[in-house]
Amino acid sequence: MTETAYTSNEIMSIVAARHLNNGQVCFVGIGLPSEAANLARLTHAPEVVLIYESGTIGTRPDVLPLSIGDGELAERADLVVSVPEIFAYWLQAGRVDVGFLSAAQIDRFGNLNSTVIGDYDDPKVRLPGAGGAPEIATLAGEVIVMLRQSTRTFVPEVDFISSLGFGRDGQGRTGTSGKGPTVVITDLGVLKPDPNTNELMLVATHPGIEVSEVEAATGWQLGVADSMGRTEAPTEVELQVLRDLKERTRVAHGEDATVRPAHRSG
Amino acid sequence: MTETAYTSNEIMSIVAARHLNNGQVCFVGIGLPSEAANLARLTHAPEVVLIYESGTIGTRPDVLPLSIGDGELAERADLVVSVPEIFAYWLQAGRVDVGFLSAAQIDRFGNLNSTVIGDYDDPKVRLPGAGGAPEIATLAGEVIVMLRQSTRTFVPEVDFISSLGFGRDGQGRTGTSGKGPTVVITDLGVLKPDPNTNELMLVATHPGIEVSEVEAATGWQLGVADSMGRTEAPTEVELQVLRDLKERTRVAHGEDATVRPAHRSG
Amino acid sequence: MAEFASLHEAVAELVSDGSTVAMEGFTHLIPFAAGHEVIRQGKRDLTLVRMTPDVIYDQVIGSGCASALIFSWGGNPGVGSLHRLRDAVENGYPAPLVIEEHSHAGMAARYTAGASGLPFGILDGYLGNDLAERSNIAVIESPFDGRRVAAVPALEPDVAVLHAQQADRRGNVGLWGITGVQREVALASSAVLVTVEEMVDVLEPRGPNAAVLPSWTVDVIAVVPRGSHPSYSMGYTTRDNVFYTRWDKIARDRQVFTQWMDEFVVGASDFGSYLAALDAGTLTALADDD
Amino acid sequence: MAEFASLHEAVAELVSDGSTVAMEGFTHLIPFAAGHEVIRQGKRDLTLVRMTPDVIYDQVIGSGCASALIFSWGGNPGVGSLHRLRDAVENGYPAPLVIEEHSHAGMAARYTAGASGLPFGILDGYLGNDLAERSNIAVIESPFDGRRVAAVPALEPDVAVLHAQQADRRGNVGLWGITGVQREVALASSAVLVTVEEMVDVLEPRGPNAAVLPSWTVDVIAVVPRGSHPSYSMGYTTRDNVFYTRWDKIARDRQVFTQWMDEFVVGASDFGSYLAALDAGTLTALADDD
Repeated sequence: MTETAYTSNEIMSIVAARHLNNGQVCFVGIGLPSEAANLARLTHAPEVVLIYESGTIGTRPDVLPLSIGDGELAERADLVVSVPEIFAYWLQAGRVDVGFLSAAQIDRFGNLNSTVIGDYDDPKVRLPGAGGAPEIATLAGEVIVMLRQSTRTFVPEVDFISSLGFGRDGQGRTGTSGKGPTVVITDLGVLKPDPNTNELMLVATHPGIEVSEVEAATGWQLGVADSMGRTEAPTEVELQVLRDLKERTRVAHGEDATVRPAHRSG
Repeated sequence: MTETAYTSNEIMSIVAARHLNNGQVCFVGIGLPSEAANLARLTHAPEVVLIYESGTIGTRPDVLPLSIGDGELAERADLVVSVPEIFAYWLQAGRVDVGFLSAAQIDRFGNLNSTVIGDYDDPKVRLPGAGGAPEIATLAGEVIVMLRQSTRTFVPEVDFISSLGFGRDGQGRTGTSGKGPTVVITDLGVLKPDPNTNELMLVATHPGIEVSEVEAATGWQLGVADSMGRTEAPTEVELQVLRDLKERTRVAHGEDATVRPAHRSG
Repeated sequence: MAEFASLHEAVAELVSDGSTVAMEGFTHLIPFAAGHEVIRQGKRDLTLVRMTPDVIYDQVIGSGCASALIFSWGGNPGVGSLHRLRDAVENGYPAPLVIEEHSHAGMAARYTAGASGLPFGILDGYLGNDLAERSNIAVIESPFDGRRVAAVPALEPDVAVLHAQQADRRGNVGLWGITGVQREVALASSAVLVTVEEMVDVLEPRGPNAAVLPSWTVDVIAVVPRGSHPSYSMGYTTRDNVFYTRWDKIARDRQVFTQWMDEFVVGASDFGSYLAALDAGTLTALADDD
Repeated sequence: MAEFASLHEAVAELVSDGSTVAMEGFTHLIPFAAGHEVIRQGKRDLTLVRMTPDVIYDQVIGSGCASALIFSWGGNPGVGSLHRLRDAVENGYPAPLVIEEHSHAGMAARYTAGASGLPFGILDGYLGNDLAERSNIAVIESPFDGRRVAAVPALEPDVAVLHAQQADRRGNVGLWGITGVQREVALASSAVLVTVEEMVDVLEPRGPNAAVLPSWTVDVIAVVPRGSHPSYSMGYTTRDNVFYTRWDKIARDRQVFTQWMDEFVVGASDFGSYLAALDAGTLTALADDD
């Protein structure tokens, strides 16, 4: 292909970034969501307002934070508030347009599990827990989910609903003010809820990815949209801005640059 | 008499100040309560913590504030917080030992009226309203009331209970965490609730004041304690510190010094 | 994002007849200039909201702009009564005023619920007094230990009207010192109008308790230096205690009040005339003349 | 008024076996030195509380000091799992750990209720997920419009353990930057222990969101420079991201963990030994050696 080569993480971040509009208020999680949201801010959405649950509002980090509470986020924020306030005055009051979430598992109705694999009282894997996601999932105007796709992560029904998608029957959003997961972005393609059943279905594949590959990486019989889309390949600008951001981050945090080599030689 | 002459306002402030102990946390109103609380801080109680409802905590004003939100209070405070916080985190949480209140009327059970004289819907005099007092009255560890005594201000039953004393029957403090008005300081003497009935009774008169004068200035048949006390006359130090404070205030606010004369000549 | 406009445009755009308007400020940063503009534009039938209605609401009520008042303490701080407010409540002059009153703690809880998107707030309050039966208060029990607390409905004004020290060029508003319930009011209201002392490149608080209202939470900003007179803007102006004393005399008499309002507010083109009279020493001349 | 003491004395005085202890911090100002002292003094049967248990709770739990954990997210920020926490929950090693988990919003509301002296807090939360049935959540209806909200019980720890940037000589504590729920925890707890980077004559915040805990709300202060390592204290230290990465390897293996704890915490006289190893580059040598 003629496009520049890119990694699967890169296309996830780039596609997710494209879903964020200029001027929107976005509640951001650490990791890929943070990467995608800042990529959007550095490309087509300079006036996007990024909120992190540590209480930083309107932050413009020059490098990606490693933790949700990095000093970088506070120093470059329009304001910093307490954690009770970020949830009560900002998220709960309906001021967040888009919530960016990830999880360990998602099911066909977009429910997210970040709590436990297996039985709650006798877990196979104890995961970190729900954190801020349960209320982002119900209170943000809409939710964008980012998750690498495999039959381990895309399961028919999650062991534990940490954060509500559309509930166990697809019709479980009574009483919530937000629309829930309107789009799920993976390393293979893009899924959206069926307008009637709310079951996630494939609406687009990334360049070079076949529908059959996505089906094989999904733990349920994946529905496919009538008019399947094709993700536009990353542009040079998108890739350059993303890679510059990650390089700045690498240098700033010093981890790979100075520590890993020492470690490897140790 | 051999003591220095003093005004009735001065002895009210001085006696009230004596009731505040060093290290106590005191929620202060404007006017005489503020004067008394700061006098205590400048004499025997240097570590008293003064809180004003405008959100200033641990303030040490050099001159008396004219309004509850004077800049002086903010500039000389240990911290300044929002008004919702001062009521929720500080008063409601039980952090205030003493509330200093005044009112337009008090009744024999220590209930305070600062809302209306006459019928609520067709008032003879519409007063400013309750402000912060209702919750100070129920949540402060105890309440000190300061009020000039007359049959107009000391009434059998207030027209409107703005702030709870002991209720209309003297037994109305169920569910409140504070003790209510433990002492009422007037220009004539000191009243305290009867331990059984909670009816205010005279426990001390100020120098030169006869019991009969206090009775005549009270709108109900005033009970008198078995062992009547006599207020100790203001000391030279108390008077000097109070007068210095008021002189600094007069000069700082400029009102009397520069404006009144111009007004009189105008 | 906030837009910058003249105060005339700002008030015309955001305040309508019948609006519920909260001009807040806890003796500090009181939006007098904006209140004058509301009077000048002859708004009617307003429901005024404020914890501590003071001289600006005396002026608005006395000018016949309001039909209702939701409040917890209404007076001239450090001086005494608000005579125009009293005249409205006691005599229905110039128009009847429906009042709904609370304690400060109750009003703060109502604004906080509004800012939080909750239908109600809870507090340990309204115990044993006569306010509860005059207001919309409920008692609810803790589902955990049965302890009873008061519930108050969220307060969500149509328009918050505030004065602050600074706005940056992107429209972020900076305020500090005693900030009262201003942040809660701004976040509880459908629209937010802010007058500021100064536009700056970077917000630079010069006192404690610094707060920021991000640009996207504010609708219109008007730069109005000294716009909080006779109250003060910490770091810019000091409180004009003399004015508050003189106001008592101006407001006490219906005719003197009307004459003063006509001269300095209604008949003025903007807040500049008021400041000119202030600087010339003629603003309170009516109070000197008797 | 707060008293100043050594960290050893502070922990001995305030933390008892069986205490409910909240060592808070939202990736910033995490009280590592105080946590080490708790381990060093061999406290047992603690109920640990924290929104975001991270490496310090991994150390406390792995050392067998805790029997319960109340939390909303437990991980190594930016790295992955807390292996000692997982070993306790999944395998009961070194001791079973009873967990009670919430969402962040729920924990924040619980602390806020505690700081406010209310029996419970309310939030629009816990909708449609499986957390509600695992926690002590109730649903109540608005007495005004019938809207349903979640209620959570107040959280009132026995001891709040915090790290802050500064204390003045009167014992007022100053912190800034990301302050998380630290003020609420301090005000909700029966006792408050604070370690600080520095004692100063006058509190001087060097960043946004400055807060003060007045001396009379704090019990004991210990001056422990760099006491938040490997987290950071804005204006004093930066986050040691390398340590967090290395911790993953140390904590993954029971034996390596125990060896590390013995060398740098349990067998050390105080936090100074730990800092000396840090400066000498030997603190994470165990993670380099394989």
